[in-house]
Amino acid sequence: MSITLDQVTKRYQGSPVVNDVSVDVGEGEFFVLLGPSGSGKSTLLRAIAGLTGVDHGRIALHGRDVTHISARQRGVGLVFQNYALFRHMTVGDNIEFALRVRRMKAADRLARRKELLRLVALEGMDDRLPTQLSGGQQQRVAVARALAHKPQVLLLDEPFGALDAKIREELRRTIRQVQRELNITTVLVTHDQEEAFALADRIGVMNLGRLLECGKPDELYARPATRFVATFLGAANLLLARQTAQGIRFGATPVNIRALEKIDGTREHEVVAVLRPEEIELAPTRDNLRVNYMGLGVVEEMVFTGALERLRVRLTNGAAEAQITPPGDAAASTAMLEVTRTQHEQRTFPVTLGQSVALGVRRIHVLPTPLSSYTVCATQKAAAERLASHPFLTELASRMKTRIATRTEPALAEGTDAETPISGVAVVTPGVDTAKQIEWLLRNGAAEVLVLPEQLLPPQRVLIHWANDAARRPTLAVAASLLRHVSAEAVYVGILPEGASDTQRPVGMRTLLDARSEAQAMHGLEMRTELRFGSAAEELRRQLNDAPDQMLILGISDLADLHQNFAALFSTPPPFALMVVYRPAGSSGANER
Amino acid sequence: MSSFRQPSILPGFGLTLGFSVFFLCALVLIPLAALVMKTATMGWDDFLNVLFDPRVLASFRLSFGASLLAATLNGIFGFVIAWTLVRYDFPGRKLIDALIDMPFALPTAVSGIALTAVFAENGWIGEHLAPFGIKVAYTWIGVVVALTLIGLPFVVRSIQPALVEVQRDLEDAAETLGAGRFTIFRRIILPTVTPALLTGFTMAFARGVGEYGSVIFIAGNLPMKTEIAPLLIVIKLEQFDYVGAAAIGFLMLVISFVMLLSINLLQTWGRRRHVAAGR
Amino acid sequence: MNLSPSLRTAFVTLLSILTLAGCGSSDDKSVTLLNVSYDPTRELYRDFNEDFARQWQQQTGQRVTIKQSHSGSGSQARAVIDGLDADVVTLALAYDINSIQEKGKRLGANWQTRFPNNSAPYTSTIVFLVRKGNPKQIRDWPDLVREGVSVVTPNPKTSGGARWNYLAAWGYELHRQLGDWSKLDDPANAAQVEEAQASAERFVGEIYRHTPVLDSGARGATNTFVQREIGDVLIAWENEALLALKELGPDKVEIVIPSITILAEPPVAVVDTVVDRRGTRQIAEAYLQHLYSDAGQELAAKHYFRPRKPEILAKYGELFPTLPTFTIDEVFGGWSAAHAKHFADGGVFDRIYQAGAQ
Amino acid sequence: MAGGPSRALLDEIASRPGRDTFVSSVIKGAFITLSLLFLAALLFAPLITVFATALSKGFEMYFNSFADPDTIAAIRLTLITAAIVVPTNTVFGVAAAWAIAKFEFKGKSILITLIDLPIAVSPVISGLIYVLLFGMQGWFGLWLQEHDISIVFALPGIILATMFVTFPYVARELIPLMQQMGNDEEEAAITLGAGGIMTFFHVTLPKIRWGLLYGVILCNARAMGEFGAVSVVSGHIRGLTTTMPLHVEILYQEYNFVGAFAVASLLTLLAVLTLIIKSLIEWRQKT
Repeated sequence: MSITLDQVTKRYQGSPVVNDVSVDVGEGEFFVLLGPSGSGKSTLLRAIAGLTGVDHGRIALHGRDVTHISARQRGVGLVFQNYALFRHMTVGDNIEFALRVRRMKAADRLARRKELLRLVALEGMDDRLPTQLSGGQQQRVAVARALAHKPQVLLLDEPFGALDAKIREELRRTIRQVQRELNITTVLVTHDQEEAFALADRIGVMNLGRLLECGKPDELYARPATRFVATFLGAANLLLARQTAQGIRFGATPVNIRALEKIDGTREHEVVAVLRPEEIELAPTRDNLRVNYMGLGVVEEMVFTGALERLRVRLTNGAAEAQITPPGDAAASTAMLEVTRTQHEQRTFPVTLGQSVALGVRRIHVLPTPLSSYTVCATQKAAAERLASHPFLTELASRMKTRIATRTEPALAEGTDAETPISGVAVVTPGVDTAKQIEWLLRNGAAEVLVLPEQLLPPQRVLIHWANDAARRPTLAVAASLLRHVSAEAVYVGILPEGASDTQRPVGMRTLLDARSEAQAMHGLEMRTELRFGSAAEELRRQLNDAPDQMLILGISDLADLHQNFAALFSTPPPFALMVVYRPAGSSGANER
Repeated sequence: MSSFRQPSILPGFGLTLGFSVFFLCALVLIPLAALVMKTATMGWDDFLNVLFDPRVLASFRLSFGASLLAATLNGIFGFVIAWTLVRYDFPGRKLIDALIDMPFALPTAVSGIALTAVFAENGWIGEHLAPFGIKVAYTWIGVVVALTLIGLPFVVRSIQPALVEVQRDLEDAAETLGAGRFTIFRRIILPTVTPALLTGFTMAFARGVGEYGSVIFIAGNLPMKTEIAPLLIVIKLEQFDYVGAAAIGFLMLVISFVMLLSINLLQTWGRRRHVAAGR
Repeated sequence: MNLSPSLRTAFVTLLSILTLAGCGSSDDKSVTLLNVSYDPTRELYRDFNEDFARQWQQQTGQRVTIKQSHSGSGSQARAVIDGLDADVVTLALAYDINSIQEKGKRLGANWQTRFPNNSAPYTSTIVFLVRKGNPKQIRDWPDLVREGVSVVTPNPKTSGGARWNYLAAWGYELHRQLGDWSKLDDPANAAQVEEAQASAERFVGEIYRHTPVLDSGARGATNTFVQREIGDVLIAWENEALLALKELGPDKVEIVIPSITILAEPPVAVVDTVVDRRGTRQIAEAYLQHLYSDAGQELAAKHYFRPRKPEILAKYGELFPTLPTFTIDEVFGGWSAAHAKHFADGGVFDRIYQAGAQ
Repeated sequence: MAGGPSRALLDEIASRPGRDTFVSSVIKGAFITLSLLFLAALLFAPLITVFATALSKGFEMYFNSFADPDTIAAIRLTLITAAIVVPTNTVFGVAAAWAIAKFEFKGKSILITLIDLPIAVSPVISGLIYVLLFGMQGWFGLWLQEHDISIVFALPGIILATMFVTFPYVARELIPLMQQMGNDEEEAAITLGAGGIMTFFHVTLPKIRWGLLYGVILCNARAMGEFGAVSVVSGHIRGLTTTMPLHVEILYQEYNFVGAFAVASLLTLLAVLTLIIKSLIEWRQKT
């Protein structure tokens, strides 16, 4: 491997800007770090270059651990966003700088300089001053300079940011060409997904300091695992859907299409569906659709963009209630779908503004991650609304780009079943009989229950525990999904009964290690592990009482567990946040990842 | 007009330029012209006699020499101070940063008296230097000290923005290219700061040459030894020798003007390069 | 730019202070005089002006305000030449008033004869100020050029007082060589006089070689000597020395009177063009005349100037011991001659330093 | 003025791998020590001297110094001078900066140099030139006397000399600032139909106001503190044409050290006040 990053973490004033990033970049690979500004990608690049140190983790270049080696000795080439050319030196002197520092002979320097200038197509520009060059030319000089000392890796920090579109494209080609010719391992940082697609062998998408997903451009586009990647890589319509054994259903409308991914599990549950605009088809009526019907709509907006036509269609029937409303945006609550059509499609069925159309969908991708949406449940409306504006909850929902629904559910206290099933994560405040409430919610369709005390600061530490092996995978998936949006330390607490026999102990240990490696391998979740002895509920309660600002994620596969094994947790209303994950035994619950 | 200035849609060129030039003429140029005219009343021979008078030469040597030395000291220490203020954070940094402007605001006579009190042989600092045989007050060293104080803000204030601006990326670039601390300083930082340093240096120098108030208290004023050129102007005036005073003043003015013009040309040139880079 | 309310308040307060302070009354009956003088007479004229104003009001019923201006004698003369509207000038040297007459044409050539005693209502002499206990045993002029003695005196080019110092030293050496002033005027002794003049130049040059600092003014030199503790002896006017003794502490310094010294005659004059234009001749002349009155002479003595009136001088005999003196006119043939020979550009003083530098 | 380093930047530099923290801290220590020593000897010691002497006979004597009518007159004169000089030079500075920063024309360098010139002219000469013009021996001397107008050795002379000395400060502060800011916003305002005056007050002034204020403050400090030039044209008439710095010298000459340094300390306090205002400006600029 050319570049190996192993759990790299970098904090500024306590908060992580690069959070536990591990990735391998292969020999000669062109790797693009993509993310919005402030996502930590530039910091990560500077860490690879040695311009900033890391607080945790390891960086290796070509197998050599360089974590503690200075930038001068790393032998990387770095191209800066604003070129950072030495303005008092000529182009030639700029390029030769690294060679001069290494005391290379003048003749060799000259030869190398000529070679590099040819490579970036700037022959004969040796004696110009950088100020006499155009922006694009300056950037070429910067690339040539970074390559002069034959670095092991080439790092580019938003190299095209200051250039106009045409030069940008030309320069992209040059860089791709140079990279192929030299077969040099390259990492490029950008916030422009188009650029990433154009250049990358592989893309790593970063947000909030975390490397969310890595993959080939087409795979990432077609099958993103997270909401963030789905929306960041091109336009995407996100809809809440219900996953049933028959297929996907938006609200009352069943779409006779199976998600491409094989989704196992027997229990119907809520999922997030990704519909790319180009996968949606329009027709005058339902019968004219050549693909699966998903609803009716009205064309609200049309923009012609050359090859494509971009439409916004308001759903009037069908999947309307499934639309994920951006949190806090009440005005946008009417469901809008973004649709793009090719010229061929336009000719087949021309539309005008205000026209009613039938919508069909060719392909639906279901995000494998759990935690689709939040539904606040309370017996009274006021209480529900108060809980819905809980700072931690709203913060979480906005980071996850999902919605918070409220539901007044008098039945919650009485114990009779709900009229319609509850979707996604149910949220309640702790009460006298929290265990009973949780059980009721889980029985009525909720996949997870979040118990949220009114006074709560964002947790600093998240404890993870599951009742039995069956609950392990879903619990880990939920924990990983949640922790992507919360900057807190994760700890798995394994608990063996008091007086566990000597034969049990190694098993307990192994469970612990397995849990950790599974979290890391499948979810990229770094967690610590602790092994305790005693009653699980009491042990957890004691730890949670030890310090404030903690959260517990508890996985169960049997509702009876709540009253039998974990009753001690609910003996008084829990003062900490609690997420209960329930997947009945026999199903593996939500997808793995 | 079109060849005189490049077109712009902004209004007020004639008004503001006219007002500026008028005010400049009334307040600066006509009075200075009086000086030139006064000098012109003496013939070439007399003019040269004044200039080549050994005492005048000696005072010029001291004024220009001490200013040069003071500006050089300011160049070195001003750089160190600017660097410290821009690159390090330490308690009291803001206070010191604010105090740098003090010599601008302090009346020069007060600076002179206070410096003399401090550096005289019985002063706080002078008494510690005396055992080593170093005399500051009433020697040419005193002149240098006073001029250094006067020129300090010019140098520090010129360098500070230059150090803040572009340097960081350039230094990082040099570091990734394998340059060590010293190489970065010598090949990157110094060349980029040089224009600003030069500006500050020249301003400090020009101001030092003309400085009177603070210097006469600490200089000792011995003819041929510690007598500065502005004092000689005053001496000429005491003898009602206006023409002689004007002649010395005129010469100092010419030297100052040439120096200032050259930095401003240098800066305009530098800015043009800079602007070109931005396009 | 909007001023914040607090700034505005501050500004208004400032303005009101300005207006309050600016309420100087000026009724028609009152008259103002401007006395342009030199540095060491500040204290004298402060008291004298008060005295004169009181007396004038008693005599004539007219209120008079006398404004004072003090600086170096030479620069004051220049200011008057350049148009400073002085009714009277009271300077350190007759040379300076001569310059006003010659270059400014602002008063008559006969100014020095208009008031008694060469128009010098008070005199002073040149004495030495030494450190308490006189550690270097300085008794007379030759002690100043002893090895290891350093002398503080201002720059004769910029300070009128310093010229008196210079001429006093010159006169001493001349007198030592000749023994008798009469020889100066006797052509028969020309060779001897020339020899003596050369010796005097060497002696004075030697004194300046013992001088580490040339302050631009007399007060500056006193400060250098007393406050900065530079030098072993300060050559000073008697009145300056006595004032310094009083102001800066008798525990620090003491006065030494040399064997022979110069009689310093600071002259006064009415500036004709100004008083004629302003119509203040009468009061200006009365003002200067008042210096010769008993009250004026008393005040001069109080401020350490030697009064001209013998009875008042005798009254302050303890303060002003009698000692042999000589005058400028006797020894140097008047100020204009002395200035031309010694202090003009390329004169003896310049020679001393240029010789020293080579 | 330039601010200091940001916390984040310092953290990053300190964290760099391979950085020899010992050498770094030694260099840092040396730089700070050297700076402080240099400033202590040159700047702090004289400042402390001023205050130590002013207060050497206690606070009562210190405050009594300001009760003297001559001192009050000097303070008044200084304030009047500043009140006239500073606004005038401000108007000039803004006009000159507008012409120079907003337009390209021939001879710009020479114009800038001429504006800078007073900084390099010896203060003695700055005073002398007005004497040469308006003195009795000067060009307009006789005419002025005939019409009974006094310029030198009176308030107008002091104002002129002060104006000359402080001439460049506002313009010097504004020119680079306005050059750096460019013309875009002004051009936008003009195309939107605003007139020149309106553009200046609504677009330009808000952008440059802190720089302008800094220039004004420096100009003011220098106007109040000028000694050499004013000394030549003042006439030294007690209570009438002595400014604060001249009064400091007079008191000093009278062996009234407490009084002299008390007035000096007032000027120093003024400078300190100036610098405090300046720091506040910078602080507000950042927020």
